[in-house]
Amino acid sequence: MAANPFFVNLDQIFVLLRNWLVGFLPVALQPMAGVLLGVIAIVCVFPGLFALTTVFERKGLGRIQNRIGPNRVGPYGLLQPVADGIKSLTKEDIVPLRANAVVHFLAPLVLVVTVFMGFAVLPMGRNMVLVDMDAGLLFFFAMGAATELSVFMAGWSSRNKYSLLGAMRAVAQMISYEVVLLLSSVAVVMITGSLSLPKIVAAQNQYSNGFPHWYIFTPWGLAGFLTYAIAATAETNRSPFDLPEGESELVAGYHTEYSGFKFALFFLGEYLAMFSISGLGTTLFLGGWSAPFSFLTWVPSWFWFFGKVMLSIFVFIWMRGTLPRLRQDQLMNFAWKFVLPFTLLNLLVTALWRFMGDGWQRWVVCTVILVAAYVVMGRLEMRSEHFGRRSYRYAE
Amino acid sequence: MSVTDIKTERVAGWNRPPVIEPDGEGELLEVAMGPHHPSTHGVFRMDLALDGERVVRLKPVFGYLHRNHEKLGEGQSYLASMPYTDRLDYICSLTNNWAYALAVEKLVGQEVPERAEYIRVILAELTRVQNHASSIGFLIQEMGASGTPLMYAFKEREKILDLFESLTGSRMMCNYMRFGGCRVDVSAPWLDATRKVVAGLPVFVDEFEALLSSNEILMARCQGVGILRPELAINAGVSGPMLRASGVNYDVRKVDHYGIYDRFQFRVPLGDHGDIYDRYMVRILEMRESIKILEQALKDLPAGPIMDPKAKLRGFRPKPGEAYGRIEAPKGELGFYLISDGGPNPYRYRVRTPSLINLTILEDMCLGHNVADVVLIFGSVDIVLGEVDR
Amino acid sequence: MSYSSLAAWILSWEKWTDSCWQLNLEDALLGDGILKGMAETARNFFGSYVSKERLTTVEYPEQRIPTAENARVFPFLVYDGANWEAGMRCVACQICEKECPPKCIYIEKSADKKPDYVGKQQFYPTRFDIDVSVCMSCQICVEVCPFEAIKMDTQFELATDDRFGGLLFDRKELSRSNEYYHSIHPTEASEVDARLAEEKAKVEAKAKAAAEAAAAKAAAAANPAPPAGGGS
Amino acid sequence: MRSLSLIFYLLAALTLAGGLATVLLKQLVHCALAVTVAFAGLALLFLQLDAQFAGFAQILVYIGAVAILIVFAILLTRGSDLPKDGVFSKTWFLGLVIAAGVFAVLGWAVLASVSAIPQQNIVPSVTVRDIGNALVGGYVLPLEIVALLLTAATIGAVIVAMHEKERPK
Repeated sequence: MAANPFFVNLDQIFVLLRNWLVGFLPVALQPMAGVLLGVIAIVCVFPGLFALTTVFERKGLGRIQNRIGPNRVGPYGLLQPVADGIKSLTKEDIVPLRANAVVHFLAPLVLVVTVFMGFAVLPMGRNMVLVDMDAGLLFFFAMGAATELSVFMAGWSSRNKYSLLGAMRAVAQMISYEVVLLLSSVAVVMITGSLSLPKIVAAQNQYSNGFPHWYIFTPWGLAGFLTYAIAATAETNRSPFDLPEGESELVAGYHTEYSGFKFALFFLGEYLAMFSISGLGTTLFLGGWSAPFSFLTWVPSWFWFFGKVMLSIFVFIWMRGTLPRLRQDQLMNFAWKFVLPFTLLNLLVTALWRFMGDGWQRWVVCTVILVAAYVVMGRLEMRSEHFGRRSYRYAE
Repeated sequence: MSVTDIKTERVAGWNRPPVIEPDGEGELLEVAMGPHHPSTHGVFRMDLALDGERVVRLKPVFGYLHRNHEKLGEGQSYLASMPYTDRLDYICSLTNNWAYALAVEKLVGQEVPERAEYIRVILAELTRVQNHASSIGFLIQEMGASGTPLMYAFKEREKILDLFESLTGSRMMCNYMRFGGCRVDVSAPWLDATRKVVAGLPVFVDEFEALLSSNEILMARCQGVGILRPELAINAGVSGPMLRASGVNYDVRKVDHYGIYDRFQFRVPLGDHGDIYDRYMVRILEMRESIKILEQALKDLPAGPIMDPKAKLRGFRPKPGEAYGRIEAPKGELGFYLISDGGPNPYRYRVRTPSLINLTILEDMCLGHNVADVVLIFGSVDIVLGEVDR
Repeated sequence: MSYSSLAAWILSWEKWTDSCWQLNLEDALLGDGILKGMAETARNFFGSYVSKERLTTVEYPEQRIPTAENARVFPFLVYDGANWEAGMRCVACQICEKECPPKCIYIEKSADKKPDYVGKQQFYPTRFDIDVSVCMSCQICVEVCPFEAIKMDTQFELATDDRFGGLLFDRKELSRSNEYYHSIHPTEASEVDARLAEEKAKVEAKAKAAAEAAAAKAAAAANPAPPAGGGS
Repeated sequence: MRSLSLIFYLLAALTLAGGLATVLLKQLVHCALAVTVAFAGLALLFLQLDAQFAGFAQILVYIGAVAILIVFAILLTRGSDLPKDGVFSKTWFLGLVIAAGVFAVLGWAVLASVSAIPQQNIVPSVTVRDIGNALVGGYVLPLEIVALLLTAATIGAVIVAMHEKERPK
């Protein structure tokens, strides 16, 4: 079925479209124009996705809370983001009197630009990667690191205690969890032997008995995926790690003093970060654009990529609908005392997996080590943080 | 910031957070939380002195919602104060009605028919369930749960409020009880609807608990935070679920035997630690006990009049004297103290509101904790500003 | 380290965790409570598409829940018959004005009298204003009214853009016919009507009895005299 | 290599501007942000030389960690307000001399090494894999020593930051 030319063309439709468009230009300009088209596509597609996600998030949260959610603007409320966009564009842009105007202005721009750059190395389909870099993963993390600076800039320049506290929290949290994020990804790099994301996807795009070789289906991959997911949630400031904007304590965190379009840019940046980090998680652990079963390989690869990204966004929304948030010190303790040691252990297990060769033994050994470590460390964590279930007595 | 002296006070079995004494006032960060802050439940201000994120000093400032409730009560007839009691704790107007009616009934020596007593119990326990549900919802909301538990609580509360509306005419400002009985009789369809709602309540509490009680984040946030020692609680006059979460067995329903609570089988849940989690759990368990009372009361509801035929609605002049009527309101002991000089208006009208008195130990519970915990501790006290400021 | 000291260390570990933190080891697996909560929200998420019981939202302007019969919003004045001025039950006794807790009622009594529903000559209000922006819907005016003249409306959509006079209703705006009262509070209104009819019957019976007695007396006193016209 | 010199000059100007701003700006946080610009310029220089790994590592470590660390240090010591008496040290002349000295040494070293390598226009292609092999191959001992040093530093930092346990009275 995969050989069917229609599906092959459908799979490659965006690549063909780009080549066709670029073909009108002189040869010297073609590589440049190709990249430019890719950039334009990314800059158009992901904000569009952002707009859709905001309305889906609100509707999803509504359903979780037994409400309907927005349904007034357009059919099923789908035009709600348009209304929101117009609203934020037409709102007054307020800069606090004592704010540092230049930094205050630059912060949202830096955030959005750096987050956009992360998309450059994500393979969104077969042959659909903007820049196939040798050190693509490193590039991604380098761009992620730069977003922290914008958060700090926003918090500091607003001259507001809540903003500053929010920014400090955000940066501390992002740095802590970035370590975990990196180390979880290193496990994949160890097995694949490459920092290039298309190669990582290619390594997972194989099937035995109809099932794919995704890394999440291995013990170390599952553990790595879980730690990655935890770190990604913290990195994107999503619930239950949304302390930087914990409205019950900090009003709105580092973007308290932002209004109008600048606030919209922050909002956009946060959602884009969510997309890009989900995209990276998909690429590393969920097989990127590869199909979940071998008989489904005729479905276009970009469909699988975006489907998986949206699925992880749904999990983000689901968690937000369920969980309360942690406290700052608990968050840090959790990062450094639980997630990080576990990730390091997972690295060792990954090495073990690599050197034990094929066979059932490595499955048993790695699973046992990870599960035992999880149970023991989980209990130690609960014990050291002094919490657990209780029983209650009654008076008649 | 250097903290010179960290004193840890340890009482056997109790883990009080260290009390920090700053060496210089100038190095502390002063934050005024409120009166316009998302998590102060209204217009309440906490002047915090922070060492980093740790609370060194907390000064509660209230009065922004002062409405002259007590003085108003002195200026008008006994009946005219009844609708104002609705506005004290606007989440549970029916228990406020009851406490006030109880005080006036004591003052004039009024009897209440049995059916009216049953109706009062049913309404008060429904009020307790909806108050506890929504107060837990608010607490978890302040923990940052984007409204899900709150919405579940409100969905259930809506059902109870619908019952209130179809009986008393208003969802929140019920103004239902009268001296010597109740205003309107319950109808058979109303009782059927109530039985249906009560039958659904255990399911709701189970769902609520499945969502929250064993959640690790909630446990980590709530356990060991905002500990209130029983000695301090008793000394400060704290009452209600707050006091029982600290392990003190004191429930006005059991102690005072007001109304007909003697006839019902129910237990009083007690906490052992006095922290936020205990307050949360005591509320959950009290909801379950309230459901038991409701089932019994709905089964045994007798026929008969709902108003004492001798009762006067207006124009009565109680003999000079005083009366204190108190009940176990959802938030604690609610008391109305009335002095009559023989005139048509009370000479003195005083309300002992649980919200205000439970709030007095806020600083003791918050010292040494983070700002984030202050918000939670404040939420776990379960106050309504209408009652605090009166 | 000998075994006994190891055992002692383990025991002290148990003691070290404060005795008030009872920790049941069989359920202490990090994360199961979170998963339970996630399952609960997932159940609600899918349930809200399936069951009406879960999705209780009423989309207000288009959909409405039926008003409860006992519902009360703001007071209105009842009149009998077709003419609101002639049929108004209010006799300007001013009890409601006195009892109103927020004092939102203002009444001016008339100088002349008009017949009320039983035909008795009564005063009537030349002015009856309720400031609905002050009214707190407590229904005390209804309870204290001896003449069943003031009742609670269920109309709640009263928003106005006139801040100063828009919610100050005079007696014309407050008047509603008895039929309207029947339409919003059928049970209560029938009870009231029955009571009023009984009262009226009683008054009429009394008047009739008085008239008869007077007539009989007159007849007895002066048999040949011409019959009296009115008798009352 | 020579044909890329325009981009090189632009990047060099950016880096230098960042460095100068770091030294000359009055507001301390502005200085920290300016040093970030300098770091970014340096990273771009690496990238321009096709040294992807070094360039990205520069961004990741210097912008993502070092700059944030500087910023944190400034904020935690409450130094973000403008000082009342001038921002320049009295010994600025000495600093200038030292800077000139360091520059002279570096310049001499660079010039000497330029004459040492053969003048060939070969871009050495170093992949990440090569770097990795070198690190765990020939340079494994230095790597381990650095790792040990950093571990010791981390433990030291933890001990410094740890709350002092209350001594039994």
